[in-house]
Amino acid sequence: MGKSRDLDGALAAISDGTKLAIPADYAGVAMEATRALIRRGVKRLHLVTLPASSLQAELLIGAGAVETIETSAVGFGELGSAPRFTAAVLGGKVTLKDATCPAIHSALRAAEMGNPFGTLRGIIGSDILRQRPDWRVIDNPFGENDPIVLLPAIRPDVALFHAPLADRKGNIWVGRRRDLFTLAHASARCVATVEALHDGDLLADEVMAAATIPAFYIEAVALAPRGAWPLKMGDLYAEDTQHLLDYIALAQTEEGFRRYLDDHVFRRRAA
Amino acid sequence: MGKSRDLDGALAAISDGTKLAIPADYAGVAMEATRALIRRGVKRLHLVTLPASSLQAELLIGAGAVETIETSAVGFGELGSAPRFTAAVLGGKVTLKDATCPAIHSALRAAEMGNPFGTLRGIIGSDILRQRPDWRVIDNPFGENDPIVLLPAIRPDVALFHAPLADRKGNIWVGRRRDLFTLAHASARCVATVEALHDGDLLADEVMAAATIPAFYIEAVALAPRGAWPLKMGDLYAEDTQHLLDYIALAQTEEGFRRYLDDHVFRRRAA
Amino acid sequence: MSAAGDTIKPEEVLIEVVRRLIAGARHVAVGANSPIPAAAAFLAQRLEPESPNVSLQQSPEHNLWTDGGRELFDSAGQGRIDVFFFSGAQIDGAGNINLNVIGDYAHPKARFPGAYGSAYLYFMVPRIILFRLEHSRRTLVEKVDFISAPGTSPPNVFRRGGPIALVTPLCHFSFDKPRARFRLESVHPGHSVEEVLDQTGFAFDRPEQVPVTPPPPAEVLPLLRGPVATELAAIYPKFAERVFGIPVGAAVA
Amino acid sequence: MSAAGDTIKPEEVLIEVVRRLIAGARHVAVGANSPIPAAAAFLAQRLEPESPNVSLQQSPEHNLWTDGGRELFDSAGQGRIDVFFFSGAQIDGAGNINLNVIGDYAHPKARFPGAYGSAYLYFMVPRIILFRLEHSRRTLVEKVDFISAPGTSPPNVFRRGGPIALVTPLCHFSFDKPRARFRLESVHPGHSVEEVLDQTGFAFDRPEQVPVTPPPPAEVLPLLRGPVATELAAIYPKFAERVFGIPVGAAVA
Repeated sequence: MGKSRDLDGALAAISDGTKLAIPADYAGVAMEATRALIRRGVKRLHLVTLPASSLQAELLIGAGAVETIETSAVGFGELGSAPRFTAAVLGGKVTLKDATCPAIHSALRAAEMGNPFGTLRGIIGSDILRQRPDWRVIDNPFGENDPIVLLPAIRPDVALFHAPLADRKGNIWVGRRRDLFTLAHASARCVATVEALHDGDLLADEVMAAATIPAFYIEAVALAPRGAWPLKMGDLYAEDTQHLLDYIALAQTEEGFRRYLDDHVFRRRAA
Repeated sequence: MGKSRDLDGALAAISDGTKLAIPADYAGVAMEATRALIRRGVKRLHLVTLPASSLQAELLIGAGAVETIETSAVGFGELGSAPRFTAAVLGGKVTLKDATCPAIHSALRAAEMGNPFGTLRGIIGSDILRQRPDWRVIDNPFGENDPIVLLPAIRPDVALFHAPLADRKGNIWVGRRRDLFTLAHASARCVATVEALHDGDLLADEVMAAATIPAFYIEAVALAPRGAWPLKMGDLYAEDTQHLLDYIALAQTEEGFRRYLDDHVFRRRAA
Repeated sequence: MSAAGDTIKPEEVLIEVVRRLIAGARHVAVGANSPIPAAAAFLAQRLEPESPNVSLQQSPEHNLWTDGGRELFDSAGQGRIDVFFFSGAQIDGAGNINLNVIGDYAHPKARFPGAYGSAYLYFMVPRIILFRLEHSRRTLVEKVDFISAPGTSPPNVFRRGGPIALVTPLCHFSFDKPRARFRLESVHPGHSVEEVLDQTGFAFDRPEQVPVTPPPPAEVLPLLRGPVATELAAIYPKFAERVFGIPVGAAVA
Repeated sequence: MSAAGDTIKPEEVLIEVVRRLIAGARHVAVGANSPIPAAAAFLAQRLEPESPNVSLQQSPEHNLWTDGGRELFDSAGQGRIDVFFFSGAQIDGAGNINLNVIGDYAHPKARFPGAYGSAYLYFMVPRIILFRLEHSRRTLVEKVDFISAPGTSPPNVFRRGGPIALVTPLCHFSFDKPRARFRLESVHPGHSVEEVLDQTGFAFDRPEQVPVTPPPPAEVLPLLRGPVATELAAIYPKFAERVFGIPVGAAVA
């Protein structure tokens, strides 16, 4: 029926080598979908985080699914560092393209506008810029001796996120998680999981329409109640802090991380 | 109380010489405020339309309030041309900076992002570009022999628009008229008229918050029921087509235009 | 000839030609002041096996945009819009269109509303359909006075779109991009190649035998004059009154 | 000395210093993982005559953003954000901060989450307040291993902001932008200039007589430990537990 799929069906758009764009925790992270991708054994992902990530990038990296990650940060905020991300970077197991938040916003907005590059003030003098030979400094043609950074547009193959509602046509209500518009627009295809299905047409109601990504950007939608767990989902549910603390403790070792995957990712398949 | 003012009070932010940004008809045009500005005799406005305008620019130009207008079009669609705009351009009474819709979007979004310029594909080979010495063509540093247009950011002094709802703090609900976000962000100050006041805090309700411009962008709000008349206001009311047809017929002459102002702009003050 | 051949209005022939040109599109976007394209798109939604997305800039009620007016241009930049429409005060033989001025730009003889999004969308949308209700040497000229948007571009200029056709009350031209010239595809019923030659200000190619444009087939006409005309009247009241006889104001009430 | 002087925690002194540094701001934005700045901002909202806007990146419930995560950066670019906060794995004497790696970038000895928005906001926000809970020669270094964001810029580089202060458990430094050096403003109660000299890896300026940092006054402390601590616990549960003794989970339930 339309764009609704079961979870694995919806994730068919994501294959080995996909350039996959994912949002930050506050915008709705498709954790249930992430576990399904790890179960399927997806490989060589090029992750782009808008602009930072926590458990989603961490699990994918730990599971060996990521070849390259472009991000402004991977970590758990005050809860601690992301152990598998840290280990993979120190061990040279993942190619890290360090960025800064507004650079990723700018590069994705450039793709959204069909521009070959985005523009960004600041950064000059940062070693991040020095480590990014793909970024350029030009002299602002409207200024005088005024260096400014240009960033190549980022055009992901697929955006993957979790949202509160979808209707049967595939329109997705995202509320104020407006970054998801940028992800959907900038990416060639877009896969969403949602908390619930909405009866009726989200675009027919002016109040709901204002925060709805139209179906023509959406490749597939899968229902996944509490699909952001153990991360938070806006005003719907809070982060499962204890689970994250337990994860961080376990994942200090590769062996502990494997046990976590067995318990929380692979076991679900058997269930 | 807070940011609510009477109409003339709210418009105090707009003075002679203000660079004033206004939206297209579909985004909510502050016509009642426009009539108040004409009654006050505002002069030398630099109008920026995002991206086109109809009666609002037409009346301001006809009333002699506009020194410069940057726009992608002024007209009444299938109803006809804008007679006072046309006469002013042909008579050299107004400085016209011809643009194309996405150029104005790009230049305002550049201001929104704090960038000195926006970028735009297309346009090359258009005489619009040839008539805009303030626009530059550079060679895309990420391409080869790939010319692309840069546009200086447009930073209006004030944005003026009409929206469905405001709360008492000055938060403005705009629905899917998302261009108004760009106008509010890009402009130093922002004045809105609204159809109605909303009880409670628009930001406290996640559904309303998603389409609400926060009060910290807003200088002043005035209540103006049917404030877009005779233009349409989204799903709230339709354009008054007969009024526009009558206007277009009258405004073919300067004398007819003056009669229109007497009947529909100045008379209101007396009432 | 269709059953109602002799009563078919010129606009209806144009709508039918446009309907065929947009076949297979995923997303048809219609700018402001474009009743003929809007009618053709509404027909396509009812007739195409895969109903296209149709978005009308003029009408928030008939559009799919939720990210502001910019979303049309963004979508075109992303390559998501397959079809768009333009007219022009002047259209020339190289596909250049003029929506700005007649005469010298600094001291024009005539002024039109402006270029709208043409200077961008003409580059970004693969199938641009030009239409002009006045087919005359005044409107279809050898060279436009002002290029709002150029018909073709040098090979190094990024361009994924451009004109594919020009539709007028007399005929249907296709656009030959490599040669930057129009080619006469068909002449509408009741008109002749001689008339086209006579009324066209630019040189164009044509086959030995120029076919007659097929009018709207019998299964299309009732749809057009019935539900599509009603749908149209809410957005283009004057057009719907003139072509389909629906009184202005009827659709609003 | 305040009435509760001897029981004041180092974090409470820091919060008080930050509270004074943000006085008069219109808009205080707080990034992810910043409990001390968040506490100071919540205090300012309760104490300042003109209550500032406070937006927390970490918490959609405590922020004013309705245009996505980008709006913080856009607002900073527009000049609407007056105060922001950063910490750093390393902070050096020239105000450079390092949020990325220790050691050689290609083969680092330690890796941190990343720069977040620092490389941009450090240029755009007039009052950047640095804070570091560990005051040691390991964290406050002569030169950072990696410049996530530079303390100062050449005069031709567009920059409207930068560091104004560095707050640690020992002391409060101000930043002298023209000289690109820190200056010791005050030493917190219970600590000494010698201790600061001993524990700081970079050279800094100081007055003949270094004042003692005023601790939170008596009217601030109950606010901090009461409503502000509760507000904080919903966002920074571990911090609120450690500093104010609120059990993790209490605020969520």
